[in-house]
Amino acid sequence: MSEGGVKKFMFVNRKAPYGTIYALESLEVVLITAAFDQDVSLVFMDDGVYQLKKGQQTKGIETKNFSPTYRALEGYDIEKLYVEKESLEARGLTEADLLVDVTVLGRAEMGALMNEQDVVLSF
Amino acid sequence: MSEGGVKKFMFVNRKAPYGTIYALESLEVVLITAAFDQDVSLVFMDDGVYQLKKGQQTKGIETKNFSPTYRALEGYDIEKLYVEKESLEARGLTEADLLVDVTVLGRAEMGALMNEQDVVLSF
Amino acid sequence: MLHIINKSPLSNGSLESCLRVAVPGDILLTEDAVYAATSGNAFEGKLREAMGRFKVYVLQPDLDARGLGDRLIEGVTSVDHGGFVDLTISNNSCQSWL
Amino acid sequence: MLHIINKSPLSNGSLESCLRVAVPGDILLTEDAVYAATSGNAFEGKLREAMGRFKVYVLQPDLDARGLGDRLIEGVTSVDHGGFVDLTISNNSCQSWL
Amino acid sequence: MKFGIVVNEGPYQHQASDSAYLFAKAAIAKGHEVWRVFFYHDGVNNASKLTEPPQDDRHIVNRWTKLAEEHKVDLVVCVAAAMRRGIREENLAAGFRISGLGQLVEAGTKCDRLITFGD
Amino acid sequence: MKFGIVVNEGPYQHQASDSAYLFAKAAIAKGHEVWRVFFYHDGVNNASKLTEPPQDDRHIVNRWTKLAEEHKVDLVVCVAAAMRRGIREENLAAGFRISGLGQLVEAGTKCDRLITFGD
Repeated sequence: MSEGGVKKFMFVNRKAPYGTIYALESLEVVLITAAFDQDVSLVFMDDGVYQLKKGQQTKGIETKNFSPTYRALEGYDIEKLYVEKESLEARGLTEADLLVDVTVLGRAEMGALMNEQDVVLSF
Repeated sequence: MSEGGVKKFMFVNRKAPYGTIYALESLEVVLITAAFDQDVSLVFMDDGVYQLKKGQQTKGIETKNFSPTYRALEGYDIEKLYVEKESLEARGLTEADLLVDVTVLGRAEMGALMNEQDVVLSF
Repeated sequence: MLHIINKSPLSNGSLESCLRVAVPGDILLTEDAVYAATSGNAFEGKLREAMGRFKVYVLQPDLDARGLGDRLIEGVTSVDHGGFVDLTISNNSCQSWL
Repeated sequence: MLHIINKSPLSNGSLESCLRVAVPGDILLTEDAVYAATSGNAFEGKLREAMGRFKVYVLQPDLDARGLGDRLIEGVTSVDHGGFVDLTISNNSCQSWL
Repeated sequence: MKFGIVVNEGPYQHQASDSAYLFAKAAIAKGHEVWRVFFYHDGVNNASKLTEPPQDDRHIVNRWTKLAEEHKVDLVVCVAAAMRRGIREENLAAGFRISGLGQLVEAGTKCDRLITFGD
Repeated sequence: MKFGIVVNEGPYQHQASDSAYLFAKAAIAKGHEVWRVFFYHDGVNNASKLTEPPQDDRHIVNRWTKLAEEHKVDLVVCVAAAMRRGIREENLAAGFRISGLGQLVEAGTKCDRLITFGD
């Protein structure tokens, strides 16, 4: 564990948005965790990288478009957003397709980062 | 549709038992459908073939073992049980591993059978 | 028969199972399955191959929600919910590959 | 780190994702993931390869429930729920690949 | 055409209930009949009148109730699945009724098409 | 050791709640503390006191209640997830309490290990 009661929390997002609620509820707990002054990292891999795709338009499915919230994370000092390179490539996406600035990591670097965490929550 | 208000109902089971409830609830609706004198077929493919594996012992997970029910289907005149050959092979199983007598169909035959149905319910 | 798929082909095997077994007919990609119809996706090759046998449709509102309206693979036909209804009528039966 | 997997490798990509990314450590197969540890399963080759890097455990009560207690691949270690608890302690942290 | 719809998942967690609703609405808009919606498995959770989503979100339960009222759609909740999940008369939303699996079979026999939405 | 457990799925539909319960019981049997179980997403449906499974089946809700009573396990239901799914004080089973996501973060900070069970 890190000093002073601060733990490293990682939120691993592996599911596409809208098909299930996990992406939305993940955002809620991320904001709360930051409010508790913990060390927060967000990981997007597998279909989770789709959460960050620009241009989401949800009018036709009558569901709230929550993707602008990713842009608001910076305002809460949540700045560690990691995307796995292989997941991005397998979906034909590049950093330019994403709503926010992220750090793209290869799978080995991503694994190493996961290994450093105190608490990993999966969505 | 077949004659006299009788329709061909097919129940497609593609999920493993115990991990989710679908296999159990599928059995319930199959019995009711037979009671309504409809033409009932059960299909087991993908992880659904695991539902028919002999020797299930659920004491350690404190859950009811519902697999004996497959043996009881015959008593309700439910005799059309089809298993996809490729799904069985991909799981290292043979007909001798299964709780009940089934008709093993290749993928093309299975597809043709599905195509003849009036109502297909998925579990 | 209309085959309805709602899972991403990169995390779940439903679309692949359908393509393995189903008699050629209509396939509608909905919810998270719409990703299968986007160019550059690792499943693109398999989908193009399937398009030789199946007529492939995608539910446009689900594609738009996911921000991929401009990535639709050529030859896939876009429908709205009304078009979804029409497909269930033009086919004699339908199967959801859940 | 303990990696916990609960999905069948033949219908869902979770185990494969874990093997692609995770730093070698312990893997526990639970619920429908226990099928990955059974001989003759199409995933067997990939699991054996992974066993060169990871120590693989299976939750025996889940394997028994599914009638596959006698098909465990040699070299996979069987644990009960108490053993599951011990694995979460012997590792500094854990991750469920849902 | 006469449609039957099966909903296998609860509201909000999966898109199934949203997709089923949009399908039903489109079918009605085209002049078809949605004869029955059968809520099965976790789908029974669509029928809880205690549901209260955030104000800026859709109200999935009320949406079904309104559809039933305006278009005489029969909303049937599977009794066995409902008992397992704490849905009973006392928390059942307007427009829904609790009944047996026979209602699902009947929808299969009487409707021209039966469409399933689930996970 | 002090354990926190997260349950993301409702009872019966997925094995998650069963697995979480058996883990908790085993941890307690080994002399560890299960400090809190946090019910998130559809997991909130574990807390409905209206649940009534068939007599030959396990009663998942009552099992949690009993665990809480006998071993002082704090069963917390996420309020936002609960509102969306019709879980409120009026249908809340004994031993559960409704609170915010801060309780999950607190479990992460105070427990030696936090284990998630879901789909």
